[in-house]
Amino acid sequence: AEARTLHWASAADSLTLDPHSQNERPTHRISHQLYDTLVYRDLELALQPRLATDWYPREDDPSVWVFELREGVTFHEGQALTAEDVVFSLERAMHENSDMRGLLTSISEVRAAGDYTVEIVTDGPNPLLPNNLSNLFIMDSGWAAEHDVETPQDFASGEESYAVRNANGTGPFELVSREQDTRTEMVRNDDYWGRDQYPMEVSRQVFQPIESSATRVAALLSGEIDMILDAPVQDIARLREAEGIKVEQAPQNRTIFLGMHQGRETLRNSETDGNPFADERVRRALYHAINAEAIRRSVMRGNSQPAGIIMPPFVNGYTEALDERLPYDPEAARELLADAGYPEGFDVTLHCPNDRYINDEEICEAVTGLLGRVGIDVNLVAQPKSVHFAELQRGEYDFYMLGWGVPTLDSEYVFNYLLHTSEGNRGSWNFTGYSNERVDELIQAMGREVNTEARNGLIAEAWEIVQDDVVYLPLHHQVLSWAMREEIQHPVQSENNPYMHHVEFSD
Amino acid sequence: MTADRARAGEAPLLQAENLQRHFDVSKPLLNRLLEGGGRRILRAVDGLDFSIPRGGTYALVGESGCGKSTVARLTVGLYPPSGGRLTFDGQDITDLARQRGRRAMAVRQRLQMIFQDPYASLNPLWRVGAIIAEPLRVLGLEPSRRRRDVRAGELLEQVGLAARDRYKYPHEFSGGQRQRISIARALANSPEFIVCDEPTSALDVSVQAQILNLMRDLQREHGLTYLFISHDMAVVKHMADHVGVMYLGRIVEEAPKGRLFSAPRHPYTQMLLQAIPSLDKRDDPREAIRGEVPNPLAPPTGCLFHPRCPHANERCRQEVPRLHATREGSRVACHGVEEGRLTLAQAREARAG
Amino acid sequence: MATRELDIASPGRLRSSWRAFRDSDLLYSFLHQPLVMLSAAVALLMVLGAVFAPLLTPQNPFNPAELELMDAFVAPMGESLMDPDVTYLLGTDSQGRDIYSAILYGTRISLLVGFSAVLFAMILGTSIGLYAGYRGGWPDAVLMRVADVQLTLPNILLALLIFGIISGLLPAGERSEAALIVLIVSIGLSDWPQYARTVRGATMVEKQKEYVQASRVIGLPVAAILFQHILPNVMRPVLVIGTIGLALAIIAEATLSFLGVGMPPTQPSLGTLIRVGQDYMLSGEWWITLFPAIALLLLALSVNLLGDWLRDVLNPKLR
Amino acid sequence: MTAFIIRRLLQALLVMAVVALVAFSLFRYVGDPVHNMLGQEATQQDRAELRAALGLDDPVPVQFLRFVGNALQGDFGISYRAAQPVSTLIAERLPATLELALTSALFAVVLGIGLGIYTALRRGGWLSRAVMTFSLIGISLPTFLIGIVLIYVFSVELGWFRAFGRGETVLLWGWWESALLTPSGLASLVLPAITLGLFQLTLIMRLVRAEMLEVLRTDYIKFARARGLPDRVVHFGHALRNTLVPVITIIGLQTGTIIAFAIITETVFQWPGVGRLFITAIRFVDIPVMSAYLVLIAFLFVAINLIVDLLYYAVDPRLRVSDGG
Amino acid sequence: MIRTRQQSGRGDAALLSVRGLEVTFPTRHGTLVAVDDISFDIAAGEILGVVGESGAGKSMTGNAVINLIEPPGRISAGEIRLAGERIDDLGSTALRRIRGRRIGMIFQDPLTSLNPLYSIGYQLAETIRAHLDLSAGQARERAVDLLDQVGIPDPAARLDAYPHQFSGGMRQRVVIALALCADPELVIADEPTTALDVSVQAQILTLLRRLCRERGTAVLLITHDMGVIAETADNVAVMYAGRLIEHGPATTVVQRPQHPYTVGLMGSIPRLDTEVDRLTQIPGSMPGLAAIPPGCAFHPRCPHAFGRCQRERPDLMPAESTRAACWLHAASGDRGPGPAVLRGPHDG
Ligand SMILES: Nc1ncnc2c1ncn2[C@@H]1O[C@H](COP(=O)(O)OP(=O)(O)OP(=O)(O)O)[C@@H](O)[C@H]1O
Ligand SMILES: Nc1ncnc2c1ncn2[C@@H]1O[C@H](COP(=O)(O)OP(=O)(O)OP(=O)(O)O)[C@@H](O)[C@H]1O
Ligand SMILES: [Mg+2]
Ligand SMILES: [Mg+2]
Repeated sequence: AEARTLHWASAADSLTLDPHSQNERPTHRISHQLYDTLVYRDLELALQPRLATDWYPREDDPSVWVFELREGVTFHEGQALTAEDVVFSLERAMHENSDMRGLLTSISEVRAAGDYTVEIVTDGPNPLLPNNLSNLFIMDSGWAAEHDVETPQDFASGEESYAVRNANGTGPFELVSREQDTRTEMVRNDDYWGRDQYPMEVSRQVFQPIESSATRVAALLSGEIDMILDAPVQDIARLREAEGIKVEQAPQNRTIFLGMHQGRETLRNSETDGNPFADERVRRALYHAINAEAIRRSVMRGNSQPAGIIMPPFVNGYTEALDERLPYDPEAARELLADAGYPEGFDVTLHCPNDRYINDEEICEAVTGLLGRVGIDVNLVAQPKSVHFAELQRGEYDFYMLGWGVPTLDSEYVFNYLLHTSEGNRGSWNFTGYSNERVDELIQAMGREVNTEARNGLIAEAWEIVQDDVVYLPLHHQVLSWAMREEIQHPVQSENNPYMHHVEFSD
Repeated sequence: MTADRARAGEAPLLQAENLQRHFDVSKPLLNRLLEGGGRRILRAVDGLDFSIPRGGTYALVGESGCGKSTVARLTVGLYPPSGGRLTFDGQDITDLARQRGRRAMAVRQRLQMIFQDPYASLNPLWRVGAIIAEPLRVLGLEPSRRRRDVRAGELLEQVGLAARDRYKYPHEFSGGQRQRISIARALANSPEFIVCDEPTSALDVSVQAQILNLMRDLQREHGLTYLFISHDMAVVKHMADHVGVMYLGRIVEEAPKGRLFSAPRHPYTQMLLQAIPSLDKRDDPREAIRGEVPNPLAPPTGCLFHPRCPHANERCRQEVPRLHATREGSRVACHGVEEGRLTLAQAREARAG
Repeated sequence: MATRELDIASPGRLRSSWRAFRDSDLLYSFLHQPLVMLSAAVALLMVLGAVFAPLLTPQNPFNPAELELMDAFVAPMGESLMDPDVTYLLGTDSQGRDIYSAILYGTRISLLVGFSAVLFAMILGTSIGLYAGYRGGWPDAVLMRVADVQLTLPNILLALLIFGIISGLLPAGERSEAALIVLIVSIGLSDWPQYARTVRGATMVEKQKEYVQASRVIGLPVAAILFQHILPNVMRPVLVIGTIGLALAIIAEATLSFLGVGMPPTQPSLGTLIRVGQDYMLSGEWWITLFPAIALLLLALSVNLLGDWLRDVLNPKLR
Repeated sequence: MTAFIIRRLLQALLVMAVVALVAFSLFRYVGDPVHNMLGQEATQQDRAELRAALGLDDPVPVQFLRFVGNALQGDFGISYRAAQPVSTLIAERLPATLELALTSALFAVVLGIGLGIYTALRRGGWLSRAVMTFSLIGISLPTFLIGIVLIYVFSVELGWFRAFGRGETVLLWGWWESALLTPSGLASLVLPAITLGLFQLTLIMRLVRAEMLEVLRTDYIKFARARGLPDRVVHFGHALRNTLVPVITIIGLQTGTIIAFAIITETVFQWPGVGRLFITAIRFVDIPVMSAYLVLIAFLFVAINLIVDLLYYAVDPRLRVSDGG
Repeated sequence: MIRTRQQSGRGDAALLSVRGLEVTFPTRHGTLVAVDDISFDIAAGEILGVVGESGAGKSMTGNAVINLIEPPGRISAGEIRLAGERIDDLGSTALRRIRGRRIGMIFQDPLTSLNPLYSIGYQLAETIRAHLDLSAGQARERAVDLLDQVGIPDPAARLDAYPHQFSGGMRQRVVIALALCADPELVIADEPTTALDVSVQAQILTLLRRLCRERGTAVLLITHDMGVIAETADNVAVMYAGRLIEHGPATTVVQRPQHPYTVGLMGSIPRLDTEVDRLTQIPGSMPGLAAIPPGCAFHPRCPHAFGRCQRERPDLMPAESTRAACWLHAASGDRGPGPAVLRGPHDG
């Protein structure tokens, strides 16, 4: 095929090339170019074979998953892929430095059952295990040993390892050069196992993070960039009209919502005595005070879908009824506040990221205004995501913004991370202090239940409880907007993950 | 005459004994270490003895940089001396510059100074009235603002300006008028002793005459004592009773005015007198004037004047001459005069040119 | 002021002052330079607008509760969706913030930061300069060396650094509240050497002048000499630097805010407005960034023009 | 001369020591490094281990000396944000900033001196007036606004130049990523260089003009005219050379300023230089990067100042020859 | 030798002839006349002294001759001829052939007259080669020669020295050498000794006089010091408020001044040879340019002023052996008290 270079850009850069060090999309996005996973989600989010050609629970033991590996796959540096590498990679991803280990908590053992067969043992049947592996990249064990990167980079303490700047995957592209925050250049892996299976028309790709949205658009308009993953909502109309450029949209696997700490005695960043959020009426009042439609219209320019529940629509357990928002009703909000003993409102600090979600800071600003109208005095603190998430994870916030996607496409994922009482490996992103015994029971049951119908019942019951408790304030489901040259054929992938080997050029 | 009174044994109003002022103009330590050369001390005033009788005018003349202004500043306590002693009316004022407090103020009240530059000596942002009243205010002589104001008007009238000029600013006056304002300020605290540092050298001759006349009138009226500094021999001759000729920080000759001008003994004095263009004589070959004042940082050995002196001999090159009295009542620091090589007759002849 | 006390009440005095002013080069050259008069008018207008902003604006853009989210992105002269009586003169931004109000309030911040920073730098620099210039010797050498070094660091950089340090010291929640103070301190701290060097130079010249000697002869204490005599006489260049410094401080504030380390979007200064508005430049909502940019340019330009003019008039050498 | 240089070197060392102290204090006292690195979740033991590993238990002077020692070897620790050695981050970005800074300095100096001379010599001319008025606008326009306008006009609307990044680069000498040798690199350089240079240009121009006017008023210029020297010689031989003495200082300082001002330009144009690294570090409170940048900039400034002082020597004989006495 | 007095009228005999020179400055208070209708001649080899108080317009006159008046000032009337050729309206190229080549100039302050950045050898050679067709080597030789003539010891070695390495007197010698580079016919010396010490002053004056005599160079010597004039000049022109008020042989003007201002001026100079208790003083001071009184500019200060002085401006008119602009010397009509009253204190 003729040589075609694709320049693409997005707001954020990958944080590291070590594929197990960070569990976040911009990092995975690059890893997906360089590394392969066992399975992956295609453009319709269906689970598809990649390095694994087949996978099934062992018939004799439902808590063992068998993965059949593709044969004849080689790493960029020439080593052949074997079951050893897969075992090594999974174990590496379960190391304490790994940010991926939360997805693998149910695994008790990984073993090679032949050169091209891997068995994964879980502590009890885990029907959804393959869902957790769609971002789990496979490294070469020999290469890792050679470069002393057998454990993931300890990101928090700023460790620098060979794998941070180098990659030896089996992926469709090979790394040429990388300058953090500036430029990552990759060329097509002509020995890719899927060379004939995928179009692989892109022979070289250059990824450049461009923070400023205006610059991103300007670069696309002026032809320096061929594709941007995060077209700013305000520019979508213009981009649609621009000659030779098209905008593709799809609902994203992410919902934006606000969390309130309802467990502590007193709020940390507030003058108010006690904790107003502990009162369900207050939380409900806030819900009523937020005009999600206005946010959609003004802040999001119509490019979002107001949400009543904190998970995207294509997740198991989702129903339209659940996604129904409480009405925007400032009057009701004021009454509820008065009922709860805050007729004059109260003051609170809202923490937001300013470079993570689409128009995150503006959304928070709008929320600040809307809450202000019912008497709640919001002090807004918007910070870069790294600061935001670090502080959030340290539990320093009373009131914060968060977005959540469900890679497993199952409600359990949401419950597990966001709604289970925060203890051990569970509830690790539940910073609300919410703790409900029944919900916890249901969640644990969901993990064990193999009967789909029964399981869905558990899920529905759990949703009912938490929706009733107004644990979170859902705002909207994000819509992905990719803008690109017209000749590029690559529908939006709802995980916001382009697969450049899928790209076809129409001319 | 004042000179008579001095002779009558009355104690001098101001007396300087071995007065010294040295400036440390050394290069920074590092340069000295690297480039060699020790500290460099500029002896701006180097052992001056003189006394000024009450009511008299003592003049210091000399070329630029010889230390005249430094003497002026020493006497009014703007600099502390590096050595020697200053006595004012019998009171030791050597440390005046370092002293505050009532005693020092009492002395300061009796001293004043007039400066050279009429443009720089008045604060341009102050009204003339405030400028003149400043000594009254600072020295606490007149607590009432109204009375100070009135007094400023009177002082202005004394120096030949109008009382209402006190509402104006200095820039509204000409150079001569400003110098009158300076004089009015100097008179404000009714001082006994005024140091005049080249009070007319920035003025045109016609204005200079006015100022010189005014100063003389005021001296008579108030019984003032002047230390009068100038580089102009003719002006000095007009104003002074007693003249000290300075060269590189030292007095080389000191004599009553009449004697100094009729029979200058020191070759430097003679040279200075010759250098003045005369209004009457023309085309005299003034080849006798040689060289320029040496760098005060690297003064010559022996007699400071020897490189320029037509009469210098080996002794002059080595030995520093001391001031010694001559029979005619003057004091000269010159080996030639001391040895009798340079006689009175030679002096008269030199004068006649 | 020290000279106040020295003034002597009299009708002639006032008249003379007025005449002096009327005849002064200052007024003359002011009245004969239309550009200067224009910029003075613009500057005055903007200052008045900023000071009386609450009276002149339909909304307080700093109060989120007053913003009408549904009225976001109204074009200039557009009407409110919610209340047809309201017309947004210069349009609104993504939060429904009235740009006209935001500009007046933003100018307020710009001027507040500018004036305070200049004042801060001026007082600090002038005191240091006076002291160093009069005292001389090693304190002078040390202070001026410090000033030299600091002068080589551009104010933006220094302000960023100070900003960074203070941010590091403050908990996140208090950063946006402290932003105004931090801006003032960081801009002011980075600008003092200008004043110090100028004042020091002028002081060294001035202290040699004979009017100072005259006051020393009568035993005027050093402090009085410094404040009654020298300070008023070194104020001219200080005023010139101050005016030009005001423009620079305004720009510095805008730049810091533009870089995202200044005023938060909820209390936008002109720089913040431009930064936020920049995102809408390509999408057709040009007014969000254009009007604040014009306001900033006008403000800086008029102050600069005045400063330039002042410098020329007050420095006779340059004519 | 030697004494002068040695003194300047000593002063430079002193400045660097002070800057190092500030940088060290930044690292040590602004926030808790251990907390910054580990977060709140970490166990007491983790903390103690990291604390010991970082040497935070040693006496402060020892820590400072170690900091200086490390800094001398180019080791400024690990960026909190990027989790990479700060020295690597800076080394990667320095070429970009230097290329941008030097290009715009060249642009500013050449044009600034030229226009300064022109406006000084043709004081009343309409072109001079136009240039002067324009220059005032240049001073009043914040750098970031200039950048935005340039991007909008020349990149988005006209599509002549590139709006972000530095285009393709080539690797020189194995470590210098240069964009000066590729067409896209040059196309990327134009707008940022102008943006960055414009402010300096106006400053230099106004300075040259003011100094030149000052010099033209001096006695020796009048005397040179009276000696019948041609205008060309008077203007360019005598006046310009004397003008250059103060101008050199400013230009020297400007070069330093340009590197610092690159922060803004780099932000607007997404230029991958140290300035953007720094501004990101500030936003993320990434202390190691901040302190390293501080040391780096201080070093550059000190070096430039030193060079300027030496240039002074070359230009002004009054400094060169010790005044005989 | 005292030269014969120059008569106005036919300028052919004169090297420099100035007629009706007027220099004006437009200001916002109106146009200031700094030099007002001045005429004089200088013959080859003559030294003409111009005296007057500060601001009298001496420097303006000198600068006008060599066309160096700084804008906005300009020559607004009159003509200047050098050897019969008009030089006040020349273009810049033609002017350059006059400046330095035919008219040399010396300024007051030797400290600031030399460019500090160039060695004196460079500045000399540059000037020499601007006017004379010499090679670099020849120019250098000539420079050494000139330095030798102005009395700089060891000139060849000093050629590469910079101005700051010279003392004030030596610097002024260099300035003189620069003015004489191309053997000009006329030298304008604007207060060449004012900034120097008395002893050096005498040396410089002697040097200047000797060199000009040797070369037959005419000199326009501007000074405010009557002594310098008396000693150096052949003729003297006295200026007051931009006007020429007395013009005549130096000895005569010094000894028997005819204008009341000159008389007062002479009387106000303290002298070494005579002793007076009080100096003669002229009341008041010279008016600023913006406030020159009508009629005779001196009349408000003049002890002999009478009606006509306030109304009519006097021209130079013969008075004894000089010419004075004073109605007391008017040949006929209203002459007031008459010249007999004009007796200075020193006239014995
Ligand atoms: N503050 C000072 N520091 C160093 N040197 C000084 C200082 N003041 C004066 N001098 C030096 O002392 C010497 C005498 O200076 P002074 O001002 O007393 O001379 P002067 O006779 O008044 O000269 P002039 O006639 O120029 O006023 C000069 O060489 C001068 O450079
Ligand atoms: N640029 C100017 N604008 C207005 N008036 C000026 C200007 N330059 C000079 N003058 C005035 O012209 C008059 C003559 O000046 P000139 O320099 O010739 O005086 P001078 O006799 O040489 O005085 P001095 O002895 O001080 O050198 C002065 O009154 C001066 O104020
Ligand atoms: Mg003196
Ligand atoms: Mg003059």
